[in-house]
Amino acid sequence: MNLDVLAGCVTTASCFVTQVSTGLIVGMLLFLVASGLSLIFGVLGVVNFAHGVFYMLGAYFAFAAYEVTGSFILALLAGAAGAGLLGIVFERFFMSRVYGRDLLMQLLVCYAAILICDDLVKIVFGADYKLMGMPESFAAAPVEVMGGFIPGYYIFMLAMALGIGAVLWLGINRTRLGKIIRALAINPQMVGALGINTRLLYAAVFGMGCVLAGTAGALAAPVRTLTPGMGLSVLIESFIVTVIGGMGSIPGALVAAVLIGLTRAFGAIGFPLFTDGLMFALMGLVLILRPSGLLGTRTA
Amino acid sequence: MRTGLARDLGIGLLCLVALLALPVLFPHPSLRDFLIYVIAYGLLAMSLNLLVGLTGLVSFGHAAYFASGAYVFGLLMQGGAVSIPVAMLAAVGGTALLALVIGAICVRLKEIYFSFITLAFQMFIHSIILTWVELTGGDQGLRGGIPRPPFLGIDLGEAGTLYGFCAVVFVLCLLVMRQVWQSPFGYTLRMIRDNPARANFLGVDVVRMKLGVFVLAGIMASVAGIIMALFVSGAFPEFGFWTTSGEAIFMIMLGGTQVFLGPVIGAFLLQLLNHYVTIWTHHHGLVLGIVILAIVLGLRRGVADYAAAWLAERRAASRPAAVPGPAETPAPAETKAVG
Amino acid sequence: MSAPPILEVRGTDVFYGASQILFGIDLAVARGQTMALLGRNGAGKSTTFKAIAGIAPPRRGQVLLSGAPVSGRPPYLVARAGIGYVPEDRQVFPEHTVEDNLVVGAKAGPRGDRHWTTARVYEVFPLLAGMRHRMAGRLSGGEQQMLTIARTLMGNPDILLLDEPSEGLAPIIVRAIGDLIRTLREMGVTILIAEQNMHFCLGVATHATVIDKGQVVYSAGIDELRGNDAILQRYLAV
Amino acid sequence: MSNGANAIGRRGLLGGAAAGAAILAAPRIAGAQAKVIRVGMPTVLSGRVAILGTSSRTAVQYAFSRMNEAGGFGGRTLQLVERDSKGRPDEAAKVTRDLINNDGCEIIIDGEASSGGFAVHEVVRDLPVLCVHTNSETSSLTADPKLHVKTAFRCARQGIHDAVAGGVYASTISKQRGLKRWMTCSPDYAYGRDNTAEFLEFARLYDPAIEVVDQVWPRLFAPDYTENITKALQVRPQAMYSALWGGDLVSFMEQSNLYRLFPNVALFSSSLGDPPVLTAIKQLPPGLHTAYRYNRTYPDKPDNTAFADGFAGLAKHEPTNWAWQNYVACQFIGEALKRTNGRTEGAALAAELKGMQISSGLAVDEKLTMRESDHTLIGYPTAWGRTVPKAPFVEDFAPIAWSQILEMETQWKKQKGYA
Repeated sequence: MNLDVLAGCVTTASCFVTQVSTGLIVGMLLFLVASGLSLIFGVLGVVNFAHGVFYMLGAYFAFAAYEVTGSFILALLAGAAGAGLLGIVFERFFMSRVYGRDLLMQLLVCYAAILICDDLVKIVFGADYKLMGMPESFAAAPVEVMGGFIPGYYIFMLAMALGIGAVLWLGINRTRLGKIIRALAINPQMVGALGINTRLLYAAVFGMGCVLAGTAGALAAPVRTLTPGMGLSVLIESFIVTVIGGMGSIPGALVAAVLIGLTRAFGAIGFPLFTDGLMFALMGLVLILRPSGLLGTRTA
Repeated sequence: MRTGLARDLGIGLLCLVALLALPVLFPHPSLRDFLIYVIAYGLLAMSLNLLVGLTGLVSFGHAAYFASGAYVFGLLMQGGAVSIPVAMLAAVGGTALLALVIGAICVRLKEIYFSFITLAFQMFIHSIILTWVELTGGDQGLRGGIPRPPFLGIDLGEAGTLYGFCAVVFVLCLLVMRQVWQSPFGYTLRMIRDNPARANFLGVDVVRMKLGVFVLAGIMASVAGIIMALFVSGAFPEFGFWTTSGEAIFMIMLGGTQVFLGPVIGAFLLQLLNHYVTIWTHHHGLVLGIVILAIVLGLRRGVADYAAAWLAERRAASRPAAVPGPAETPAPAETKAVG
Repeated sequence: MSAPPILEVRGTDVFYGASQILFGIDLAVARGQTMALLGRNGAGKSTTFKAIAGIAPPRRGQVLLSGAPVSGRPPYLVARAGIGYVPEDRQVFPEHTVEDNLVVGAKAGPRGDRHWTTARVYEVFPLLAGMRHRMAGRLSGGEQQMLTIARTLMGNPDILLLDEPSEGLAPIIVRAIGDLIRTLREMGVTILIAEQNMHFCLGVATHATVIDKGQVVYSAGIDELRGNDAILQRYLAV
Repeated sequence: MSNGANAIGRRGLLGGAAAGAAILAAPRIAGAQAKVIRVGMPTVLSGRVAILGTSSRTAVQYAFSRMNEAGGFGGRTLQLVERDSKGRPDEAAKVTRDLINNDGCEIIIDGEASSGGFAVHEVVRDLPVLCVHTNSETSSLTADPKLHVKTAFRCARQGIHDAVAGGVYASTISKQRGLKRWMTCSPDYAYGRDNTAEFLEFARLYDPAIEVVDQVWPRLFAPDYTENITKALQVRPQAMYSALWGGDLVSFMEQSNLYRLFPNVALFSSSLGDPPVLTAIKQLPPGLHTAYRYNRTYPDKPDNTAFADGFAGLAKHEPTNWAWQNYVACQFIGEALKRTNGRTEGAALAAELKGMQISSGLAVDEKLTMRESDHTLIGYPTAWGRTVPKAPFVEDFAPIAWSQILEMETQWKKQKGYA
């Protein structure tokens, strides 16, 4: 514990700005993955244990597209779209067959997907480390804000994540499709009786969740190493975020992701032994005190 | 005393004789190695199935007790102060206490939340093992081997004796679990699984029953961990990682959750599969994944459950020609007892 | 009655697992009619509706909409063909506002027509207009019933299926629902109502079909039923 | 492998569970009389560190093919049988036992990372074939006499050697440039903590002015290091030591680049010098200090370049640190087999390997030595160099004298109670 240093940081503009931005950077990518996980759970009622796979696929698709085209925009799109399409395929051919069956079946189907995709990625891309790289403009010197430093690429990444989060929020709350999706989460049979193709919608929502994971993977590809199996640690972290925020709640995912990000950023200053164990302890605590999470509505 | 007890004891004895005879008939060390693996993981899977198949509690964190058994036992033996049976008892007792504390918190949660919190506890224990390097050796595990001093004239340093010892412990544990499986307690657990509201209405203390089976499952898992630690002469953090829990889940799924010995069959099949797939290809993830999909989406249940259902169907079709199976005759009562 | 009926059910058998619930149900609703499907609790009214809506597909027999078969299609396609099914228990989306409930139900009718808009709904259901921003879960039972009817109308169906619309509501609310159904009838909406509450039906329906133990036992105009004490006594326990 | 598979196939017809188990007992073509010497290799071929296993495997295959082309040993040739342990120590133990008992492997090259290495070590204690650990850098594996196994050797760099070399090199630089305020950033697990502690111990031994102002411990395999990097921005150390390695180090470097951390802080890295890491980083800042892991230009000998070319031809990437360690292990095994004329008994091979010296392109001087006292490799390159943005990525290798390393190692062993 080093509370003096922590207090010193919070009261110094440069340190405060840098660490807050750090928390947001760590948190926002986590949010993108976790929101997809939460969306799928909220609407379909299944836990996509294979979510990390789509993060990994997004990263590798973006990497491949960047190698071929050299266009950063195309790389992002390829990552998002590739993960989304494979998500839909996975939902239609595999996940949809275990809806309503017990949890074990869903878990095993996802486990199989992880095993298969990790191996396929190793076969196609090799086992060595990869990085996507980024355009020169992003790699410029970090921007100075009130004495604190924020790298250009992270500003872009934050803007993207916030933008996607806003679009997601507006889409779900303000558009007709979003209203239908929220209704689907609550009463799918009624939605079907109103003339809406629920199967198609399930696939679309699952695909959308995977697009979010894939986008996070693509955004991470320039700064995080690509290896087969890279989805695992992200899955575990976003899983913690989802549980803390409330399974099915996208605002909850945002709050929890930023909370974890800020805790890590300021924890690094004040109590540097904040480790995984504490994250799991926090998750356990939330589950004990409020199983539905900070902002969740479903009761346990 | 239960009426089927004599039959169970008989079958148990037969199993033990078969297990002990196999390495004599095929005297090759790798068969013994293989069977010890089936024993250790089979026991882990069987203990998990007390929660999953019998009580309907899907635990994602069962490997924590496997690891706890292995580590407590290994540490005590490395300490050098106690003999193997004492260390075993202490490891089992310590794990029971751990399971009691964790279980008291977990069993209050339902469905997916139960799964999550068991997972959280397991990961917490896993990170303690990783972090407490002075005690556990961290990521490198308990190093330097686990001594196996002779006790009561039994020398577990000798591979054949070790195998025999594991086989006896295994069959004893199976008999204990069989008792639970067929006891009134077992039927209460089935009722909790199928209709918790009804159980509550009938005055069953659901939380207490769940806690009881949780601790029992933890105890059995710790015995599996001890066998593993004895065999590999070490304990490793991976014993308590979620992948170990995942494998145990896969074993019971592969074998079947409703036939008593299903999980052992699953453990056997998975070990066999792993063994050959690892030999034939380096893309074992690909192969294993496809096998999982084939079983989950094709058979839609474990092999033993599938066979049991098929047998029952066939028997129903040709009722006069009822041929009782020699060993594994799944009682119809075992499949979804209480509607 | 030369044009085919809007809705026709022909010789329909429905099973739940191994047990048969409906035995050769025949039913026809012509344009503009308000048909009451009467019967005791467990007679098979809800199952008939579910068979029509595609939720419990018939093992034998057919459901025809304006002469074209719709049975065998998934529920959403049955709805798109023009059958507006309002299930029992008033299944509003509780965390949506009243208006959002309507928006979820909005779609063009089978011929691309959009007679029903939120504006029109609010005209017909002035009560809902005043609470359009309220959460549907906060409405009273009667208000929720009106909302589910309005929401289904937003899909511009050719026929409205109301399953037990008066169930569990206070008499004064039931009367309001009755008024609403009469209003809709006067507007030319074809309606099929399943009810146990015979008095309610006698007040709103133009025709009636009585079922018992999964079979049609009587079918006639409403006035004729009103005069048939034997049927009323025997099947409807008045 | 096809012979064995057929044998399995025939017996597999027996069917049934018992028979299914029985086929496991089918022994491979038994030991001494067979023409082929099977060499078993448990290693990690899947998951995040798969490159450890794949590059180790390729190096062994390359070495074996060269030795077999050269005529083999007493009429016998070498064949590699590698198995994936998935990075699990218990699986490593099982796979090793299988390789020996079932596949008839007469020699084990242990390509496991540290925890798996200890598990294999215990198996070899039970089943005394020759075992050469090629990837475990944890000093205690061979340094701790309690762990000694008669037929086990280590042909890999070792933590304590690296620590001394790093301390000598870092203290030289720190004295030159007045680098007093140090920070560390290493992965939070046994190797990361031990390695960092040992490095600091020796650096401060040679330059007592070094002061550690902060230490951060990111999780092993963490995807993101931003909070550690911005912590460094706040702490403003003059120098940083990091034991991060592999993919983690690639992420850490690229994320640090965004903050322009390393023009301002002198980085001393234990593992940056590994070619796959160097090539993966898109913008390698110049002037970073790194320990030698492997480089085709150092030691500057034709044999080394030939190895780099031969390996890269098979693997399609530059050799890793693991690659040279395995390649050298094969050279040692080959020499031992030459001396026993193809006999593979563990004790016989161990007797030859004890104290064996071979000339190798990877030796920092003329010869590599398998030290007799503790069965471990010495005489390998323990240099430090500085990064440059383009291939060969690291230049100006400054060798640290083995005499100095050995002297400090002796003291360290006494301190630890190992000697």
